[in-house]
Amino acid sequence: MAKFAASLPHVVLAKDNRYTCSDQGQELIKSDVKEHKLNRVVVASCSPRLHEPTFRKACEEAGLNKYLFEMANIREQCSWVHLHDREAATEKAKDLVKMAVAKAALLQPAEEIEAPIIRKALVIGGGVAGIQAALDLADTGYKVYLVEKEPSIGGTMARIDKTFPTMDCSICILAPKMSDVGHHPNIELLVNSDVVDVKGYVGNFHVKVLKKPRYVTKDCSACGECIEVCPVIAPNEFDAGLAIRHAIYTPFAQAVPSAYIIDMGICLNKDGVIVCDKCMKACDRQAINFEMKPETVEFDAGTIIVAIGADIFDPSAAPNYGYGKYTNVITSLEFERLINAGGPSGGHLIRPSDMQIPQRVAFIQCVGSRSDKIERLYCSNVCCMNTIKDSLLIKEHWPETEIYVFYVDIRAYGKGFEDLYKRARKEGVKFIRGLPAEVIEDRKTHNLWLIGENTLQKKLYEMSVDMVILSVGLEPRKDSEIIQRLLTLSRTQDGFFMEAHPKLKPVDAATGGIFFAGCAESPKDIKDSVTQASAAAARSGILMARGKVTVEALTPIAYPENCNACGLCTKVCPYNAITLNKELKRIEVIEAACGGCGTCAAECPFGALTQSHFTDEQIIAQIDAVTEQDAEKKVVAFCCNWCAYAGADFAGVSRMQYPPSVRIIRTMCSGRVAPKFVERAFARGAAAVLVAGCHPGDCHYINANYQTQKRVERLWKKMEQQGLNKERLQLLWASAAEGERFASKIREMQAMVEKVTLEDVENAKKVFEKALGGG
Amino acid sequence: MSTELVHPLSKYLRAAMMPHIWCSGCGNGIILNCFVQAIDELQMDLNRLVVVSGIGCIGRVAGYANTNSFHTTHGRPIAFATGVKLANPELEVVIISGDGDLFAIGGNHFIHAARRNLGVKVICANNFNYGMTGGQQGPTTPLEAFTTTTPYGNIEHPFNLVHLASASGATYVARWTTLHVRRLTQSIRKLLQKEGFSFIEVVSPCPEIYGRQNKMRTGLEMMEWFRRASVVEHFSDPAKAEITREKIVVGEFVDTEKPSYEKLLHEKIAQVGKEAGKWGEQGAS
Amino acid sequence: MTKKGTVLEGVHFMNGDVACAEGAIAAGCRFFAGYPITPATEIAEHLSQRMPEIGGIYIQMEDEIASMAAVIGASYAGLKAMTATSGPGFSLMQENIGLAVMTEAPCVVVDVMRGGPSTGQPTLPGQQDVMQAKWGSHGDYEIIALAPSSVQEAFDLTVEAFNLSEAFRVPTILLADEVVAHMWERVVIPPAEKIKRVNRKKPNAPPQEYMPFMPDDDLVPPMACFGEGFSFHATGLTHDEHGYPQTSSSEVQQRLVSRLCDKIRKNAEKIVRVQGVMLDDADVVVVAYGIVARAALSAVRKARERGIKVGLLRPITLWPFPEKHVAKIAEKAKAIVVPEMNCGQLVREVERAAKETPVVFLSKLGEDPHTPTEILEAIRRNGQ
Amino acid sequence: MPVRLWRTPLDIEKVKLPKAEIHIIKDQCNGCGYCIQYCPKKVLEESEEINARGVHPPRVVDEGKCIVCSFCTAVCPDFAIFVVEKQCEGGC
Repeated sequence: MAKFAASLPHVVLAKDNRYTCSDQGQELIKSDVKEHKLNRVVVASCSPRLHEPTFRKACEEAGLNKYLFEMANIREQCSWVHLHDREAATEKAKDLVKMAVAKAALLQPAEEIEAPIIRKALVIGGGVAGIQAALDLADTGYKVYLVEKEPSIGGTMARIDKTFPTMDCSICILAPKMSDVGHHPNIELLVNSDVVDVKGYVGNFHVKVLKKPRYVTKDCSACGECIEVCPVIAPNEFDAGLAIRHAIYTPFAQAVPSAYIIDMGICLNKDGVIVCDKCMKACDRQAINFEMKPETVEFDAGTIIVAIGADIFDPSAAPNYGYGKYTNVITSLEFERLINAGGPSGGHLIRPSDMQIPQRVAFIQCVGSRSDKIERLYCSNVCCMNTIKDSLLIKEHWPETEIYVFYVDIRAYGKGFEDLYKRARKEGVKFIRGLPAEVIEDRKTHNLWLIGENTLQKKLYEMSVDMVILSVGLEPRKDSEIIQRLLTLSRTQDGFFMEAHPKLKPVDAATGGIFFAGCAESPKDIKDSVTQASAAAARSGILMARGKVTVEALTPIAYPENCNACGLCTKVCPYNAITLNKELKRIEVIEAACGGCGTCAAECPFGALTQSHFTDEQIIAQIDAVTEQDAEKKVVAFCCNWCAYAGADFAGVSRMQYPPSVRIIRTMCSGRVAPKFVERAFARGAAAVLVAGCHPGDCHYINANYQTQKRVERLWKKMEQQGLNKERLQLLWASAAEGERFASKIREMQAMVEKVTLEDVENAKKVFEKALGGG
Repeated sequence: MSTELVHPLSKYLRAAMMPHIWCSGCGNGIILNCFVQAIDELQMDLNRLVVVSGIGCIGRVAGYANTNSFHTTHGRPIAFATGVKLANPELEVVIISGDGDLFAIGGNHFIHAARRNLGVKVICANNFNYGMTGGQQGPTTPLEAFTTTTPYGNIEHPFNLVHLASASGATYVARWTTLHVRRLTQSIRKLLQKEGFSFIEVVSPCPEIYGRQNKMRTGLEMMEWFRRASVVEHFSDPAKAEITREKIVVGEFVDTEKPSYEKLLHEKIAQVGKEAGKWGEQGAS
Repeated sequence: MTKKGTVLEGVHFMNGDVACAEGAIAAGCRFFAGYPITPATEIAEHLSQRMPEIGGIYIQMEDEIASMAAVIGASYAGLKAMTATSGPGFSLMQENIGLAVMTEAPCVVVDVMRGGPSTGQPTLPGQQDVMQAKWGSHGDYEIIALAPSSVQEAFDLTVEAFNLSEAFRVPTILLADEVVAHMWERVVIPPAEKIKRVNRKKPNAPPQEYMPFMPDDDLVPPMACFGEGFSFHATGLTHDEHGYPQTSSSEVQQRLVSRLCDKIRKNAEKIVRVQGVMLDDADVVVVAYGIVARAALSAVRKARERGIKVGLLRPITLWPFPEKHVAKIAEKAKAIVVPEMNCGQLVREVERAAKETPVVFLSKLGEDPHTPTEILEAIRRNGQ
Repeated sequence: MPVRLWRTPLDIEKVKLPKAEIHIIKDQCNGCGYCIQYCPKKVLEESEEINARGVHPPRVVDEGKCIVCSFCTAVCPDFAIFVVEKQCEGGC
């Protein structure tokens, strides 16, 4: 590789080196820059999304403007995805380096502009993670808006009886934090509220929150008189439906805020007609107000922490365990409410069928985890330890109870976990490897038969217990998609939010100024949630403390001499950062407002605009480099930095294999891809061209990728008119999570490329030869 | 068995006058029901209460309420009540009458009592027409509505009563329909506790007379219209609260305080009396 | 102008309107509702000053209809109440005067008569409302009307009007005329304790047994007022003794309406008052009322000087009409002369009562009242 | 909370909901039907019988369903229906 690189024009020094990202590696770069007076640096290694900042820093320290650095992604997008075709992989790597060098030759130094950061934070979700993050930020002195969709903060932790491995009372340790939130001068608590709109960018978000009416005013003293008289009842969500609540209720004793709320879904008073006024009559403080309407609260925030938590798997999706059919089959969450002294049974573990204390109890693990049958491939992390904790709770109260735990593997990975596991075994809890194939109820006794295979003893078992507890897993919130869309985030295939980097940026979102805490990012226990929350708080605190954010120098460069003031660019700019000065017949760019997508440059028909660091010349140089040899065998791919390119990286990280014919040119946004780039690729004989970006609506630059679509469609039309096979130009929407989607698209295109004849290539060359001018 | 049944509110009604003369589905009975309910909730001293009514179906209400009551000539209940209230300010004087009585023939008395802020309370049953005389057009008949005197559709613009009341200076103005019985009862309680001139418009079904001429043959159809069209909006602009087929804005429009006419009058009397020297035993107050 | 106490005791020089207002106060009136109209306005003006001084209510209503209604309301709330107006306003009051009759609300209506019909002659005298006073409202009823012919009488008869209305629970009308109203004369107001005041009968039955329209032997029901613990109903509809509407019972209509008439007719003796001058040997009798009677009196005196046997009969009570007195003088008199400031109203009642005795009518319209000479002339023509 | 609430709550027996005693003064009813239409629990229906005023008074379908909101009492123009809460010690 190094040898090949050295042979390239402009290259004066090429070195082979392991771990260039390490300190030594960086030192090497610095010294070489100084020693050889280098004015450009190219590193061929991993993805720029991972280490570009590292190397840019090194260059800067060596006195080289960081915009004079370029990277060739020969790992995620080459070696890792062509594991079984070393030769082709090597050829591709050469191309990638050649492209990088070609671009590097044309790089220009640039200065970054700075934007101020609003010193206020939005925390979405009031579970333990949201609570911790909010308190940390508020204690640091930042104003925090904590938005919770339920009537009270507390989340899932508030519903759990004891925590593992320490066995302390969950609500007892949470309640003080909850009331701290309620009283904190820096925290504005918005419960029963949804985030409905977020505009802006890192440091300058504008947020709209819809506050749903409570129908109970602040005057409520939570005396409870109204509940006494309310004639409408429903199962209480907080108690997992094991206890009732009234239409007017408080979710639970320690709720914050403690004010009551009316469930209009079941209240008798509809259409503004008060049919039943018992609560109104019972309330001395006249705190009940059926005229309350939803209100929209608007505010600005510099950073956002997403802590929306996780849903609990509904085991009726796994019918073989009879949940929802057999009353004595309960979930681990229902267990928590049963064993909780404040719960519906006053802390007595009773089986619903006859309210008797069970003698034989079975726990079934991995219900909703690690199963392809129900498409929950991941491990939910908390279930093993939760079951162990629960089994010990039973032993504590009813030592005689026989307890069987059916598991796949016991994962006691955390601090103090193994001790707890051992204790359970010592207490006589029986662990049987191998989940039951099914659970069958005895109609008369309502006892439950478990049938399955003990995979250690290679023996079938068939046993009857009084009660079965399904150790249910965690899954992404149903409304994750909404938050994803509002904040332009990406999610893993499991559906949990994806961090900017799994190792080095575990709480940052790819989108600047947004961070994750708790189960929103992946299933985790209370301790990890709190840890991550504090981390997220710290990360967003860093941004706000600095008070300003530097915007990458990716803004447009204008050539007024070419501009004839047509105003097309002003129309496509998603940020209205370009205005048309009618008097002076030219355009003006507001750099601070510019998001850096470059779609204006792609739109300009007169070459009066280009994007700094992604200039036409640079991109054309890359195209030319790709098409120098065997163009007719290659696919030129333009991928946007945030989705498609990240998706390709993800394919690499997951070692998804695809044909080596593709050469990826990175642009910030697919909206940067000017028709002339595509035309030039064909004019130089490329077999096919791929333009790939974020899904419509998920564009990192609001809506710039709608321009991409328009332009590609125009090209298709042209190709059809000219009798070309429009299949040769492909458009792909792939999110950062959709590595497989990217890979399969390449496979599909490869099949098509093999059918492309030399004649086809020549026709295309003719049609587009005009595109050869310039560059 | 049913004959011995005693309705909890029957003590507020004159047994001899029951059952009332109103048609099936007529809202007047509901208004009476809410009124006595409010009195019951407030535990009002019936001896201090005077119910005054005018002419029209609802005019009979004075005879039904088991309290001091007077059934005046057409349009004059407010004028009569003025005499009662000034002569004995201790009395709580409530005028319950119809839209024609209060706003056509009696309109002048209404606006002037409101202007003076006389401390009487007015509850108007608005049934959009003259029911007692067989369904003629009145001051609240909607445009295009059919009545026995607008056989081709009404071309007169109706009064927006809550707007009229607030513009005239009423210190409490509310509108409800007979479907909003709870709020109406609460509203009447409030009305009875105000010092100044207070007004509640009750949009009330008149299926037999008005409804059948306007494609709403039963009380239920009219009540369903109220349910469909009503929007509860407190303290919205009364000027924008015209009643239409599509929308009936209900709620409180005005709730302010200013000294009542009788209060100011008796203050003056006290002041003048002091200057003139003590008067004799025949003093009014 | 006031001294201690409410009654303006002593000797005064005042006009008829003021005397009427002071009479009301002396009678115990503590409520006045009215509307400005010439020539009765001074009554309102004076009471707007006096009522507050004595703890009474003065209110100017939006019109005469409201004034009359308010007066009935005040009466039912327990106060002696009055309104004052002139022809046009009197017409507006008629419907509610009917209501006062039907609900037997004691009250006084002052009508200072001016020239009509319609707006007519606001500043000139007339006697054109005599029949309106009797028949002005619809339906059958009896009413009491008094006609003062001096400022002193404006005082005395206002007190009398209140006493009669209280005694018989009937609206009583003071039919004054513009001259009496605006004429200034000496008025002597006796000490308060010397002034006779009648108050409405109060029920002695317990509230639960009380029937608001059940009459005593004098056909007048005792009257409870709002707030006195008697919860009762009153209505303008035909009603039974409970006050409950009986709109389709001929028997109740018969009983009620005839009683409303009879309580006045059968008590006429107690109500009717006349002034007779030199009637014993009179061949000619002048029957005159109000200001005209003043001219008639001096005409009678002049005629006597000339030796004509002439006398004067002055009805003080116009309604109920003093027919017995007229019938009595008609037996001896050869002729009866009736001067009126109208086209002939009370004269018809005189003719009815006088039977065969010829009645000469002397009409005067649109200027000052009859002069003594005019009346003397008529006496001489009929005196031979 | 997405987990389906399918169980009969364990404390359903313990909750004391008001027990109703519905009284209909049949001959006072004028048959407007408001009580039937606006009963949130659909406890009433029109009966076959014809009362003194010549209309069909309401009939109780299921007194057990009544939760004593008393809207029928409040909306009746004829004072012909009222509901009292059964007072009984312990659950009834």
